[in-house]
Amino acid sequence: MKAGDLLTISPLIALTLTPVVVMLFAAFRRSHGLALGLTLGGLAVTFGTLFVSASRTARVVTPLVTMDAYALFFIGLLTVATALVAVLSWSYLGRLRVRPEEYYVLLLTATLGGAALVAATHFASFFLGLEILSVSLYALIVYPVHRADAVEAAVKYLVLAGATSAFLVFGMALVYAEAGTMSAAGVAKLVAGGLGSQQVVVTVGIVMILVGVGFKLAVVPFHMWTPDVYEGAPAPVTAYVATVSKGAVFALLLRFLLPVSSDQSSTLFLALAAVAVASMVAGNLLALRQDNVKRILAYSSIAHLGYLLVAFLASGERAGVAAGFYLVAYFATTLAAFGVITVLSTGDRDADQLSDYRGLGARRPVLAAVFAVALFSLAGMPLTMGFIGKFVIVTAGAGSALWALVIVLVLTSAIGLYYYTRLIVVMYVRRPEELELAGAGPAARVAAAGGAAGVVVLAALTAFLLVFGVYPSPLLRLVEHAVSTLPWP
Amino acid sequence: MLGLLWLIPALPAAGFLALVLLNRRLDRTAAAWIGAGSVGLSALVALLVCGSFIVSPPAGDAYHQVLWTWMDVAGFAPNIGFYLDAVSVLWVLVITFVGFLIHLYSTEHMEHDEGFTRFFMYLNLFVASMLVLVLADNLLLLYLGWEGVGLCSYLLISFWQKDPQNVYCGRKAFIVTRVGDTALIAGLFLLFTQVHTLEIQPMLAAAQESFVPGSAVAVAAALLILGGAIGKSAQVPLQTWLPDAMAGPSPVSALIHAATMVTAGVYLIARTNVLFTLAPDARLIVAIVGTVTLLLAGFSALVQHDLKRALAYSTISQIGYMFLALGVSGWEAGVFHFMTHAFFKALLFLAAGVIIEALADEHDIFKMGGLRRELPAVFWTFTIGAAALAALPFVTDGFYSKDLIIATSLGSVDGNLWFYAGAIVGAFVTTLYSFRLVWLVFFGERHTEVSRRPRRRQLVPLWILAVLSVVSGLIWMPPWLAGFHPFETFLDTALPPIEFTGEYAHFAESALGALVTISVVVVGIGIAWLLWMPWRRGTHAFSESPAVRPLAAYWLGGWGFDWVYERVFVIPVKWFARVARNDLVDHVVDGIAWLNVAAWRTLSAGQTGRLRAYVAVAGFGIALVLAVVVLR
Amino acid sequence: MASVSLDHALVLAAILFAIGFAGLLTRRNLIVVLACIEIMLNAGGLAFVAAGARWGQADGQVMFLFVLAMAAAEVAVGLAIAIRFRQSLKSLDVDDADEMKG
Amino acid sequence: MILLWYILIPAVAAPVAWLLGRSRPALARWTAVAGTTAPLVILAGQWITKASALQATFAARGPGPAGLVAGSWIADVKATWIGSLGISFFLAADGLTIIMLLLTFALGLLAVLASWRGITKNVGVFHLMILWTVAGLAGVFLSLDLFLFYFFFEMMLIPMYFLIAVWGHEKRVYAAIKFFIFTQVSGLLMLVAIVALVVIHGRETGVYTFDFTQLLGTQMAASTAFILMLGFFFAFAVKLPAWPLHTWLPDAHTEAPTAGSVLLAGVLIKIGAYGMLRFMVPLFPDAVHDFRTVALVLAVIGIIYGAVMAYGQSDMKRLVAYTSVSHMGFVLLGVFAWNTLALQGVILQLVCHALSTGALFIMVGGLQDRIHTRDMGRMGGLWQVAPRMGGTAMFFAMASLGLPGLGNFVAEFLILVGVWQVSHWAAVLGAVGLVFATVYALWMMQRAFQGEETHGWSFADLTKREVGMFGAMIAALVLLGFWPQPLITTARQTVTGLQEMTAASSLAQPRPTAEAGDPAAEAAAAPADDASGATSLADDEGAQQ
Repeated sequence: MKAGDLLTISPLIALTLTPVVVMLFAAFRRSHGLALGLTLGGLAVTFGTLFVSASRTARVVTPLVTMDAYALFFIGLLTVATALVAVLSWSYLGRLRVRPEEYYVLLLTATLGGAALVAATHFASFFLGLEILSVSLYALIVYPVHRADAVEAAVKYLVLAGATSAFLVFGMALVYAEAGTMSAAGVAKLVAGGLGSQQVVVTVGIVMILVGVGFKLAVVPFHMWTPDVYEGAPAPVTAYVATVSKGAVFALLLRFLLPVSSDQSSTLFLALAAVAVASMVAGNLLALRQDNVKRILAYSSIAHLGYLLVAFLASGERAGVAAGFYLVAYFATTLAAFGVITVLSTGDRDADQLSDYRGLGARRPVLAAVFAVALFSLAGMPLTMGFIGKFVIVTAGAGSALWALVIVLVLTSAIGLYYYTRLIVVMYVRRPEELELAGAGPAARVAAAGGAAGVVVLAALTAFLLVFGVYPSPLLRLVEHAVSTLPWP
Repeated sequence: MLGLLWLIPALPAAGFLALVLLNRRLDRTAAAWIGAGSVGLSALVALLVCGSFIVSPPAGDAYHQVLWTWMDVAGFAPNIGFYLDAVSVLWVLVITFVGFLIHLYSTEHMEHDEGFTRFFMYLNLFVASMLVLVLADNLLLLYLGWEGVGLCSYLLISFWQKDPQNVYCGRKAFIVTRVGDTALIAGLFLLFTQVHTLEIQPMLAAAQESFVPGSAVAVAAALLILGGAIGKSAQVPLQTWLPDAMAGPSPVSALIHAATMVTAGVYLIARTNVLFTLAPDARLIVAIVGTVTLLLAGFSALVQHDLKRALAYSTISQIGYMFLALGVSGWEAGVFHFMTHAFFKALLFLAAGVIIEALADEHDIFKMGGLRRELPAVFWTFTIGAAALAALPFVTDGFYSKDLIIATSLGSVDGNLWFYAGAIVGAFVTTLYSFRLVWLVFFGERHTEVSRRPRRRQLVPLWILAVLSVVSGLIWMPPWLAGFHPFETFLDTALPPIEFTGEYAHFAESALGALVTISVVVVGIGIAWLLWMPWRRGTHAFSESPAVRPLAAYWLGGWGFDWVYERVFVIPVKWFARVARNDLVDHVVDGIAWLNVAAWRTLSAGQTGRLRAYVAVAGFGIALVLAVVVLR
Repeated sequence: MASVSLDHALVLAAILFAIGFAGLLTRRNLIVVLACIEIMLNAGGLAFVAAGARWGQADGQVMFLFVLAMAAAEVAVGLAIAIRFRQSLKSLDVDDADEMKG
Repeated sequence: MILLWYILIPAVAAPVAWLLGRSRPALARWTAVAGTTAPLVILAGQWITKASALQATFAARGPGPAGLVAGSWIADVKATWIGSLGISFFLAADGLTIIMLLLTFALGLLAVLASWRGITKNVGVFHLMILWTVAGLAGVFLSLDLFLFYFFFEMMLIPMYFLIAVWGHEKRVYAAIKFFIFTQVSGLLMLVAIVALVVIHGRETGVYTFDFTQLLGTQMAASTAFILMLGFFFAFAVKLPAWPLHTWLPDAHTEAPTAGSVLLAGVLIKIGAYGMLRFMVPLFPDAVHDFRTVALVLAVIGIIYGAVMAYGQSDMKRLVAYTSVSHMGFVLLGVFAWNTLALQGVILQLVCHALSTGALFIMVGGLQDRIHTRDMGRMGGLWQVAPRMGGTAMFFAMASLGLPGLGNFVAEFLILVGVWQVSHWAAVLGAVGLVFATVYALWMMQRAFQGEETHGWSFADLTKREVGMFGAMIAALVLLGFWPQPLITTARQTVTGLQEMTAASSLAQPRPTAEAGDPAAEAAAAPADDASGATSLADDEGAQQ
């Protein structure tokens, strides 16, 4: 660990120091504004150090962590996302009548975990990152302790996360026992060599690792927790779970199991393909006639992970670019959608009932427009990033002849249209009596004055969605540069 | 002078446009002047043009005037152009002259109708379309006129549109004629594909070369054209619409359903006679259709109660004669009978109009009677018309033209005994029903009072037509009577002459043949007099007797065609439309939607909310994958 | 002392793991569920130690230390949540927590 | 650069209309009028000046498809859009595009005029949506890059969806979602087909591009070509609509506001036909040839099924909607007949159908504004109440049943003659469809306008604005009926170009021998090309673009 290496891993160091600083200041003077300021400052510093690290030539720092362009890109993405979530939480926490400082600490530690994951090239950093992220999330989900939903959600998340981490550990142990290697390169070599019949134990190990990853990505067999946790957790935390947690783990999956996509007849490939199809179908179907907005977005995120898996299973650098771009689009869209929910939520109840959104077009035209753009982006309509994202995935899929997966993607996204447009109709259709809403009570008086900061963030996100929806080339080039450093076959 | 040819159809069209645009600001007299005036002017121009054509025929006995190229698509370049030859001269003169008389009559007859302007609007459009039809130099433009007259007949039949029944009759007419038009348009496709042009004269020339006589293509083309003619001229399969067309005002029936439109089929076949000469089987079918129609319509006319329906059936019968003539390649005979028929049938309809108007819209002939003294003028003109219809020998034009047809049906190259027998029986029945009308309407005791006397503008056309019904036959005297047949020589410039070369040709042309026809007519009149004058009550009782009643009813209903069509075509379509109102395919789509919702319901039931269920599902998933891995 | 072969250790770890998972599926008390997760994690740790022994590297044991640390953190937060669970749902029965479904 | 204006003017006018609409609604309407008439005027100017030039450039173009493709466009705008994926912002216009653009802007204007008084709530957003749709339509007709085409093809969905969902009638939510899903799903399948085509082309020539002119000659296995063709056909058949995929149309048209119906019936469904003409057939000529019989069967069913369904409806607007299904059946016939006559007929039918159905929708919309119902059971005898409206309705009913003397007849006749040369039974059944058309047209007239006036309706006859609109459309239809030549000459270059693109395939038929009709210039070029066109298309190495 030479001095130079410290510079290389400076982003991780910055991310570690920030929560510590926030904790120290919270100990002296409890002020919400200060906590947020420090958090944002810390994240800005981290973002700065990215360029420092990028300028360093030495990439590998101890076998645990590699700060290559891929890692730096995703750390940047996670940092920006966390900053946005923090700003969105500002007014939300104000209304929540709980002490806000610890929230930011937890947020930062979770991001640190995510950053570690993204840079991990060894089982150890993989496991550590994952667990730091998970434990921070347990606390974040149950932050409004007075809410029964939050507690229920936290319990479910905790138990399932614990169980799947156990699977992860056991899987790693098996792989280490058989193959003797714990590094990403080693695993990649194993997978590339073709997990033939004689390497059963290693395959079982890798499958058990996938259980841990699968849980965090909430793909089908492990998706059951998603709606309950999304509904129970506070809105900004849900946004965080839906974006940073899934994004970081997917980045890791791409780095560790890259060669899976090259051999389309291997068991792993077939298993993952089945998971992808199941996620797309179940995700879209479950959300069809759902009346709770958060649960709709939960199921829709399951489906979107299915689309991402299609990109992962497609081979070649083009697939990596597709996955990267789609992740960015997914981040922006989900943050915008949940941002709207956060801004509309009141102290005692999140705005997740469909009736809260009736006639939103008239009451809050800006928020309604943001939500509409986000929904259109989720549906993959032109002018939004979602459209370009879906297009690049279809191109990647077609490039490696995954016709079945592409067709399933297309047909299931059609089902998606129904519930996305259903939300839009609720917002813009004036006469309530026509809506076939079960128990459409009077619209709850949602918070009148949403946080100004929140609305600014949302406006920025919408602009981001539209600009890169119409002219995506610069972002595509950035993702290409980032993904190029991975060891493509 | 021929250059003014395009004015003939243009004037009524201009009249139509004027009436449409100035509709609101016109009072009755102005509308009458524009309506009748435009057709009158057109008749004048027609006289000038046709006169100069007859006096100094242009080169090749035909004058072709092209206004502009209608469309030009890769070799298919029909143009808006007019072609004048002997046949179209005749048709133009009849249309414009009879048309003008009927317009004159209508200015009086439709006096109190609030849709006065609208009536003349449609009438002008009709005359314009008919003129385009007969003057068109290519089949596509002919088709334009063809459909135009179909439209106007629909508009005019359902003119009194307050009563849904009239509108139903109008719709029936338009739809049935359009069935025929489908055959015609298919014919156009076939002809264009075979000879690459639709301009009539070059097309016929090309057909002459490329079609092998009697070959499938020639027969198909001829039959398709026959299909169109059958629809428009209300021949056997498609004749059900004409009796119902009587729902329209009487001048309409006179102009459209007697004189001009219904003969469009005859014009078309006469115009494309080359195709029929190339397809003997098609000619045979035309003759058969003609014969069957004239008999069938004749018998139906015998039992009608409604005056106008009787005349309608008689029109179908007379056009049957024309088709018979065309069928036995007596083209000129058919055309000659068209002319004479136009005069006396228009006369009969106009007279019927006056009678019905006089008896306050009474249509049933059994409620008329004894009008001889009340409406003497109408009596005389109607009787002349009826006599011409029955072909009273020597004094009526009907005699000359119908006898020529009967002679041709026997003596011409295609003629045979069956056609001759049919024609003779037809003649006999015609005589019966025409004089039946005369005796029942004008003789016997009076049932309803006469409320309105016909005015001068109604009687003048009647007398002119009556005179024409007598005189117009003289222009083509049969050889045994006198060698004077300028009309035939005039027609020879456009149509092949009739060759009396059949085995009975000598007998047919001789005075003896004519004697047979004359005797049939005279006997017919006698029997008619007996049946409906002295023995009127007996005849009535006989027709009511249980044995005869069903037959009479069968004939009254037009031989059951309507009954069959209703069951075979109309009811299934209505049933399907009602059953599939909300779109069968939609059920499939809704089915798919239901499937999705059902899948949603089962899956969301799976989300029980219990933690251990979630772990179980995860466990099941893992077990499944591990099993696959281990076993594979 | 004769060394224990890798396979025996892995089988033991697998059995331990299965027991933990079975407990997770059947037991309804939240505390016991947390204990089961502990068992599963320790089974993983044991496997790591065995693997480390086989390759003669310290990595296995270092990983075990990480696993221990993580398990401790998780149980700490878990028990805190269990207390809140007891307060809000008046019972520790995991099946009571089924407000959110559909 | 003018081509870009056609998209930009309505696109810019849209937000302006919205902003102005917030303060004074009338301003929004006038902006919308400006937003549609301005490009119309520019286009008319370009049509008159450039059309003749187009003939010259087309005649003087080089042999073979590359030359054909280069020479046959009036103007084109080419800029790279997403370089890494080979997507370019490629606009080009030829005869067919000019006609379709004329249609788009004219009907956009009519849509705005038709809802002058009908729309009262949030007028600004309404006109935003209309102008956005018009901009999208212009984009579709101009784009030659398959991705750009797909981009505009899908982009139009959003405003049309809102037009139906927010300003529609009773069942508008159901209709809007149905329309949205139908078009989106079929669009996505087309996207998969496009991407597959690009990948195949890329693997074959190493160049990954979405540029249609380069994708033109891609050689691939017959079975793959057939599947890709199906992908395209599915999208355009839903849009057209062809028989089994048409069920969205009656709902969408009935529930949409008048302006929405006019745009939908007038231009949106024309994209299906345009897409088939421009992209589907030239890209997969042999697959189209194999698929022809099935398509003809679908078309004929569409014609007759649409007509019978129209006859069975009691809602007047739904009746008119089903007539579109029937008329578009003719278009499908014409496209798959793929000879000059049929194609000219198809292009003419697109224009005439837009006019006649657009007018009928405006008529029904006007009627609904007056008597607040579309159910013909409660109408009857309206001719007495509003004779001028009755007369106009009669005219457009005649147009829709294909009365000779009006544009629809000329179009349908050309189509059927073209189809006759390909398959006799299809042409005959198509002609029979005309009879069914008569049945529903007259049935509509009887139920609504003729017969006894029993419901005591009394309302104002056509206003001056409506008379102006209908007058213009009547004049246009009659002019097209008697003198369709301007349209035919404008489209001739496109039709010849399209046929040469498929010259080497089994689709090409011997053109009718008598070439006398065409002007000398064009004739001189055509025969010369037949020979060379066939050979060079086979070994197509990427065009010089």
